[in-house]
Amino acid sequence: MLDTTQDSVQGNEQIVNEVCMTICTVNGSGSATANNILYRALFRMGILTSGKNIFPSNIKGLPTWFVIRASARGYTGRVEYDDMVVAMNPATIQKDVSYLRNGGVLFYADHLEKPEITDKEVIIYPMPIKTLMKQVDAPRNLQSYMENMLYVGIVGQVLRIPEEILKATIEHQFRSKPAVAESNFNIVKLGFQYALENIEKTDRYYLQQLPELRDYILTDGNNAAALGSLYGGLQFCAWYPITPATSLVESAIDHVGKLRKDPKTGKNTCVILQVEDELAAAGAALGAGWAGLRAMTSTSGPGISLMTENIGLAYFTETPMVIWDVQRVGPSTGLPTRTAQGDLSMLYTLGHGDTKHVILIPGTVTECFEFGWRSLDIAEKNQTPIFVLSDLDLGMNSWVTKRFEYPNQPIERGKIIWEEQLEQIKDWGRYKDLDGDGIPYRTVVGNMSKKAAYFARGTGHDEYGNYSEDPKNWSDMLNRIGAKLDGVVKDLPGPIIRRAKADADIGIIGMGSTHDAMIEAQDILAEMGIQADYMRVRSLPANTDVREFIASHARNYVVELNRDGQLRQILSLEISEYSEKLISISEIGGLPLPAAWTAESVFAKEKHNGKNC
Amino acid sequence: MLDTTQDSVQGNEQIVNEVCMTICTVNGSGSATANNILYRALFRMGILTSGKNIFPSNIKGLPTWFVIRASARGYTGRVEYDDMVVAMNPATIQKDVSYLRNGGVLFYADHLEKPEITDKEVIIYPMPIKTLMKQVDAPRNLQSYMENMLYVGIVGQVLRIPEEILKATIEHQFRSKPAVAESNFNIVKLGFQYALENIEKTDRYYLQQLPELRDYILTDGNNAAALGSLYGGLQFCAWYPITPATSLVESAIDHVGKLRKDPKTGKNTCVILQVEDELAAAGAALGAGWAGLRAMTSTSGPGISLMTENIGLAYFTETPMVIWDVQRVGPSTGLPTRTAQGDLSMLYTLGHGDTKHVILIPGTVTECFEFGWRSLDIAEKNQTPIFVLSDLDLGMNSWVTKRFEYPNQPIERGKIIWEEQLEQIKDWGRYKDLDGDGIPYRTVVGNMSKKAAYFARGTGHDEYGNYSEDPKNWSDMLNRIGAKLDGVVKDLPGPIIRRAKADADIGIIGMGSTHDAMIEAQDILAEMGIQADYMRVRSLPANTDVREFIASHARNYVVELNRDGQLRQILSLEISEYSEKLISISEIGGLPLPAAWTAESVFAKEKHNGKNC
Amino acid sequence: MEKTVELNRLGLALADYKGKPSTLCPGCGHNAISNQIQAAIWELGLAPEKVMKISGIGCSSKSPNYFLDRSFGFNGLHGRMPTLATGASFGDSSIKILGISGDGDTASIGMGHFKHVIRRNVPMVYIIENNGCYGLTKGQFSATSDQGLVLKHQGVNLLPPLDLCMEALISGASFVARTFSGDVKQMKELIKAAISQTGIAVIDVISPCVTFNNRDDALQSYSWGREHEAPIQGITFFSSREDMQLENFEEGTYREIELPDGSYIVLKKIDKDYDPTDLNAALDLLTESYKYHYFATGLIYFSEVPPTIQEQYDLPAEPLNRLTADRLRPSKESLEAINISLY
Amino acid sequence: MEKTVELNRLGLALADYKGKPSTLCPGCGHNAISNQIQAAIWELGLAPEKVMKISGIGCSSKSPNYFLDRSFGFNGLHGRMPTLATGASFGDSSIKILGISGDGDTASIGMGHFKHVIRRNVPMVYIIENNGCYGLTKGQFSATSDQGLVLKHQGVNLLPPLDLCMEALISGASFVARTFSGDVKQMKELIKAAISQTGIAVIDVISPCVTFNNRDDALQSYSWGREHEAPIQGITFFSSREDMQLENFEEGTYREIELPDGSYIVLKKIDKDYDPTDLNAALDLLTESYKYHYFATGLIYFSEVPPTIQEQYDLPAEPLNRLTADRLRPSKESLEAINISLY
Ligand SMILES: Cc1ncc(C[n+]2csc(CCOP(=O)(O)OP(=O)(O)O)c2C)c(N)n1
Ligand SMILES: Cc1ncc(C[n+]2csc(CCOP(=O)(O)OP(=O)(O)O)c2C)c(N)n1
Ligand code: SF4
Ligand code: SF4
Ligand SMILES: [Mg+2]
Ligand SMILES: [Mg+2]
Repeated sequence: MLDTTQDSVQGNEQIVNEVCMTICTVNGSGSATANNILYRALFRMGILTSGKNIFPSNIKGLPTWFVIRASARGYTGRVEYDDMVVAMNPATIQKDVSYLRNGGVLFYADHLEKPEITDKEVIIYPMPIKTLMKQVDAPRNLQSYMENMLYVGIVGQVLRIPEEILKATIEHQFRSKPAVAESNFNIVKLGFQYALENIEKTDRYYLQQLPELRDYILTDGNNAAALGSLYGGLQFCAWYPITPATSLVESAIDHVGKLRKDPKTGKNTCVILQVEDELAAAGAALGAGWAGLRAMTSTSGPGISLMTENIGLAYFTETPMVIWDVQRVGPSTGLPTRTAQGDLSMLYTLGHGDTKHVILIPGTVTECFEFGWRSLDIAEKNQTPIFVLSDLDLGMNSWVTKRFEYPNQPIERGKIIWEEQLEQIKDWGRYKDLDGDGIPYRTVVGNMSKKAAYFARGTGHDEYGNYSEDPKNWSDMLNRIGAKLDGVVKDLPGPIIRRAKADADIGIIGMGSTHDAMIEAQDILAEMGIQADYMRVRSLPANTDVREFIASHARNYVVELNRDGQLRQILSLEISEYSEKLISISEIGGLPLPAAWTAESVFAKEKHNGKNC
Repeated sequence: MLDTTQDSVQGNEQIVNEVCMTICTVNGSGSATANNILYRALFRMGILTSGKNIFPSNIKGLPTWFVIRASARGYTGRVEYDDMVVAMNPATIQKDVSYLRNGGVLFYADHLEKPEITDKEVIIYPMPIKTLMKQVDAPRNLQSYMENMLYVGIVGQVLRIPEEILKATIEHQFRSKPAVAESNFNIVKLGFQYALENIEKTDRYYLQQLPELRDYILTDGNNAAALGSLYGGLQFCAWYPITPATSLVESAIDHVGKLRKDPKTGKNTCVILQVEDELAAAGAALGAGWAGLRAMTSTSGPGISLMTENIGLAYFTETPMVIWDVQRVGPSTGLPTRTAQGDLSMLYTLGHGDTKHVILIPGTVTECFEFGWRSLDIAEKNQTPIFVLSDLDLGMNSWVTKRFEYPNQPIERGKIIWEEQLEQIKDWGRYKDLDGDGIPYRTVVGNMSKKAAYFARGTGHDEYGNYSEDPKNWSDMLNRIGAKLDGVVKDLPGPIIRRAKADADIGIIGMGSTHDAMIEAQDILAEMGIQADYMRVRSLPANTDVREFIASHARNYVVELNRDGQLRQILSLEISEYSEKLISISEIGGLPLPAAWTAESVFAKEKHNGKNC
Repeated sequence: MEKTVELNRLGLALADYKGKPSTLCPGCGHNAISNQIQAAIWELGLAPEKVMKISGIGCSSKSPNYFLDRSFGFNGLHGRMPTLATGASFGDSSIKILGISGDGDTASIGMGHFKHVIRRNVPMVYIIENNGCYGLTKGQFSATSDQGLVLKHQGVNLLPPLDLCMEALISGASFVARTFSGDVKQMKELIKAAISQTGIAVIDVISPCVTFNNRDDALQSYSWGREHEAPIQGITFFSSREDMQLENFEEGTYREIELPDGSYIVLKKIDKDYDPTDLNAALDLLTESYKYHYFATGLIYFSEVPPTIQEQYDLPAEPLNRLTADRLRPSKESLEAINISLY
Repeated sequence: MEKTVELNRLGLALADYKGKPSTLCPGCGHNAISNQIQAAIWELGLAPEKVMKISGIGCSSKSPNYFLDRSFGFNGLHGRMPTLATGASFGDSSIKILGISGDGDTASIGMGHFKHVIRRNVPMVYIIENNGCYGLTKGQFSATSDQGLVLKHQGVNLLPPLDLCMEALISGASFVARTFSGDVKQMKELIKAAISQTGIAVIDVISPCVTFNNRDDALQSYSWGREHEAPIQGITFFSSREDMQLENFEEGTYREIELPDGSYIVLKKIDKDYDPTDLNAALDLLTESYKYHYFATGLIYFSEVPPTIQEQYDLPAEPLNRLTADRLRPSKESLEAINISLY
């Protein structure tokens, strides 16, 4: 079994491009910029890296952590121990060093009280932050921000990040403000120079430049989702602020002006509107979708709860709209700044009465872009609300991810018909299934044909939209909607399957942001002697590939970030003949999935199952 | 196979106490009183009867039906054909007679156009309503009301209801207004007399007096629920009007003044408060529950949707409250005046993040009373929101039901502690599991001990209620809550099981208001040669009796009034090793379950399964 | 003998503006409103296809089914009409929105949205069919129920009513009126004027529920209304300056107000001189009318229209919902540039 | 040298009224409010156990954690504080309720409940910590954001602000005040008076968000407030008539108002004579102060307290939540009678 607490002291060869470093600072001190510069510098060196921001639900003053993991093999899952700690926060320094491995490295601002470390060997580099700051002409309100820039230089130098890479990264960061870039670089250089001249490197962690990662970009899922939606022809987005969904719409606001000027008139073709609450956000998106606009909203768990009634109305009136749920930890207000996958069950049948919704689950930032435009197509084609399920980790953390690909399909508006098409249909009714696919033709306001109008309602209605309490009308209507949605499956992204190197008896199943960690876990399991095929579910209802994967493995471990094993539950409902093949592994601490823990959990259960491994 | 369309013409012996009659009137014409008098008269004759009101979502003018079924064997499930139709509505008379069996009986107001009946033999009794009305001195606004009273007399006489029974029933109806009783009886007598003198009875339907049903009462589930709650020590009910839940609270308003005066001071001990919406209703009930009151709210599907966020908060802050969901047909606004069982899935995991709720499902009116008080006990004992799932059929229709039994257990307040008890606990914390049952001790406002106060919150908290983002804190808390609720099962009413006469290979499973129809279906199946044991689930999570029942049958047909087979889904999740034994039978037209249809559906599936029957 | 049917300037008969037969109670105040809406729109010569009807839940909110069958409509959720209208208003902003709501729908469950849709100035006519109770759920108190009102099953209402005109005023509405289902002439003129306004126009129509709240002494009953109605001005609508026949008005007794679309209303002084463009006067009128229980109807407030929600975005003149797909997807090059910026 | 600690009439030190250390930004206006709340309650000599704190979600709503650690508290849902308070108010009505909310919490998502909790007159002090933006979600516009305000990521706010004092007024509040985190003396007196009121008392505190909305020209900034604050009166609170030292006030320059619990406030005339018991004057003051952007603070409105929600039910004097179980269950005989009535 792999020992995740293994020392890194033994041996003395260099450890290259393989380091997990946590930078411990104070929230609101401006450390985000410093951390992102370090992170991007690694990326620019061609190293596959992950950067995860673990922050409090607080604006200023509470501890915050940024974890950078470089991995020669491209793993980016969370690891539970640090190789390196950069300690800038007096309140947490003692606890922070407790996560260091034996043989790890501590950088700390030397005005902090030096932590006691008795249980392991740690290489310590004090950083004379305050002393160095004397050489900086910093305005008072930028003091702590600049102190952070110093560690960029010091840590960067010790890790052997080339100075010009740091420079380029800073220039990228402040690309619209060269003067700011310069002053920032000067501080970084100060730290860099200090380290070069004063720090004798005794640790073994080195970064080495690799070929540039030109097929990759560095960005977060919320930005990708915003862009994907804008490229998907989004026309109306109503929203209400909530962490971690806010930055999705704020990204859209940043981009919309540039990207969505009508080529013909130079006018705006997309409206982004902050409303008074989530009931209004869902209601307005629904109204826009009904009126023939490509509409969406973006929120997180509490907002979804408030949208419940509107989503039921959208389902039953067959109104297209897209709802992004960037999950945080629930129930209730929960942990607003931590990640989870706990909303799945709720979304699947959101609303009273019989409902069942389509859910897309991107697992990478590039997929956030792709599902951004695809979801609008699927919604309009199938005339139903579509959920896209992201989470804080995917949405708010920056990931090294594949470049965005331009949509390979034209925008799909579905069966919207205007005056002329309407004339050609003999006995049109808004809810008449003319094609036998359960999807009726729809008209929208502004259609000037005398027969275009209908009265939409959440109450019982017949094929023409007329009010009806007739039992048969009701059941026909609801059954058709049910059948229609069974048909959506063909439009949905199927699972991603990564086979084990050898024949695998077992499967591991995940979804969403745990993707990287799951791949790593799969590889660790292989090292432990367990071959496991990996499947990532990318949408619900599940398609036949999902069924076949499950059927073809003796045991399938469904790994997820929630308490009740919600994906496992849904799969065992949908694929109930194999429900006994589905075993739940779940984690709910609010942090991204750790790969080693996952592998160990599977290993332990396999052992328990009496398997020799 | 039983032929539900069987003629009733053949033979000429009397058919005694076995009749299904639909009275077809206009909504808002005051027919409810007339119908209830007829209905109660049958009950007073000692005949087990059911009365179902099928009404539109409208105040005045649309058609409405009242179905009275007398059954010598005590069956009260809905039958799909009528033996008798009383036609008072010109708009529907033609359609109404189409439900008559061959050989059935039609009473109709002779000023209506006589319906054409070509496909069957029907015995027709015209009623000269308008002519008779000339003898009545009716104020204009009571005209149509009194016309209805006339058919009570006519139909009553033809069915051979004794005049004194009608009289007693009318006196009961207007027990506080003897003069009104008298004038009503005079009209009924007029009809009665007319029939006696003018109608030659050629049909075979007779009612015969049986021993009085002194162990029974006639009332609806909402009234029972209101009374049960008041006897359960309810102290605070916040609500917002919605059909079919409104009458629950309005019943409570009617009773509270008399029943809930403090014996000591003569003051009111229960507050019923109409608020601005369901968000407020749930929020206020939550606030009251938190402050140490026995609190509830009552609503239907759309209201539940709006309560979602509050219920999640109650779950996570461990605040007791009871939520009655009197179901109507959904999704969305659906059919507000029709019945369904479609909210089950939604309630079970209502709220974002991981939640799982306790649901009580009364199946009889007497159980509505019992679960009324029990739910408050279970909520306070386990410090969690409890749902009670009723429906329109159970809640708004009058049923012949067992008398209410006085609670056989004292009121259970759970682990509320006051100043003294608190002193005795060494290191009390609001969320500390001191007894190992997952249920902590709670203090409430007004407790004057210095250490009693805590700050409740929907965000992450430690055992003392202090804010915490610590992963372990979070997962310990949520896991304890999960475990606590596993423990509730022992407090919940287990299933009711009715064994077949002979060894049964299959089971039929139902819940709630379909109880009577299920029993009838079980008996019909036996007549068809299929022995089936019947189980009614009365709460979720399910207990081991439910598991054993399912395990011990080769096939279990889960019968429910929703599209997706929600109870089947939940059972197959909970008891996943037997999920393949669970087969869904479901109906969604908005009407009560018909017994014959149920039996036939089971029969068909059994046949399809290759069973010989 | 041939009967001639009167046609409007589009060549349409009043019948072209009808809806389904009403299923409301005979005599319900809401039916009077439906009638005046169809009459007003017919008289204005606005095509039914140029109108959309959005409503919440209630007897009032059902009523759009009973007029303008050729208009799109959406009978949404209880209290959420304004949100639906907000979204729908962007689909094709040439379509006039009629928002129909009840006092329960607006003043109870929908109060927040009511305030915010006004604040956002979503261009629409917001009509509250205010009967001081919940009709569809059979007679409970609403937030506009009079203090002291007694309803069956409910007992006495101990709470003071909210005044929806006041609410609209302080949320920034530029057109606020009150009228009465028993005064259909005034109602029709106000509806026409409201439709001619470009921002949100709020009309609080006291509209008796004959089944549950029409006792003679009830504030929202026909009899009380008929006895107490005190119009603050006479009001006549004219489609254009040319139509105005000012010679019919006596010098000094009237005031003309031009509406943003070039139509006019002429307000005829009744008792005292009421200035509907003075916010404080409007507030005073409403506090007084509450205090002294007198029933002031008419155009309570009118001001220049602040920018509508659409005007706050620089949108194309064409309806958004008609833009072809190629105008909605940014170029391949722009994505390339983004990819580069994210390296 | 021993340091003497000042004690109030209950023998408690100010420290007994403290909460957890604040995690709000240093300088946040909300911290000033927390301080004044604890000072006011300490000075009033009200036991912390006799207070409960209810809040919604936001930086403001987190703040009750930072005062009165010995009081029960509930940090509920965004916008739903009034509903929670409504229910909790029945538990033990001898406990004073402090409802703490933000402008986002109250004026955006919570607007409907805000109006209704006032209309129902739930006895509580409702404090809005109004910074004209959403602090906790990092600086978006709220419904009280000034028109023209520019925030990062958000652009320009084109909508007019809602005035929460006006909202409170027209919903029927009998105590409405506005104050400023930069004027802690006035704030404390107003808090004391509000606590002494028996019905709902609304205080709109302009409370700058130093991190996201404190630019000098921003309406809710410290500098703007300091420059523009125009108290409408001097205000001093006295626990009883005996405490009042009227000799300190010049004849004719002040007015005393008795509060329902026998305490008093003395209002000292500043510029013009402002009558806080005149509803129309209050409305005028607020419309003017909006129009001319001047920042009127003080006691804006005060009236006789209408019946509180508890007074509308005939409840026992003992707290409802202390009634023993036997007082909650009707007798066996009564059920027998019901059974008979249903035969
Ligand atoms: C969420 C929700 N809650 C409650 C209801 C039940 N309901 C239907 S109509 C209505 C009140 C309508 O009152 P109002 O808006 O005044 O309309 P009116 O019928 O009086 O015209 C209520 C509470 C509902 N449909 N949805
Ligand atoms: C239902 C819901 N929607 C959104 C949020 C996110 N949220 C948290 S605080 C807040 C705004 C708070 O603004 P305000 O009440 O003004 O408080 P401030 O932080 O400015 O003091 C929002 C939108 C939430 N917690 N719950
Ligand atoms: S119940 Fe009242 S509001 Fe509803 S239709 Fe009848 S009269 Fe109108
Ligand atoms: S963000 Fe603003 S409101 Fe929140 S604590 Fe900081 S200064 Fe206060
Ligand atoms: Mg109404
Ligand atoms: Mg704020």
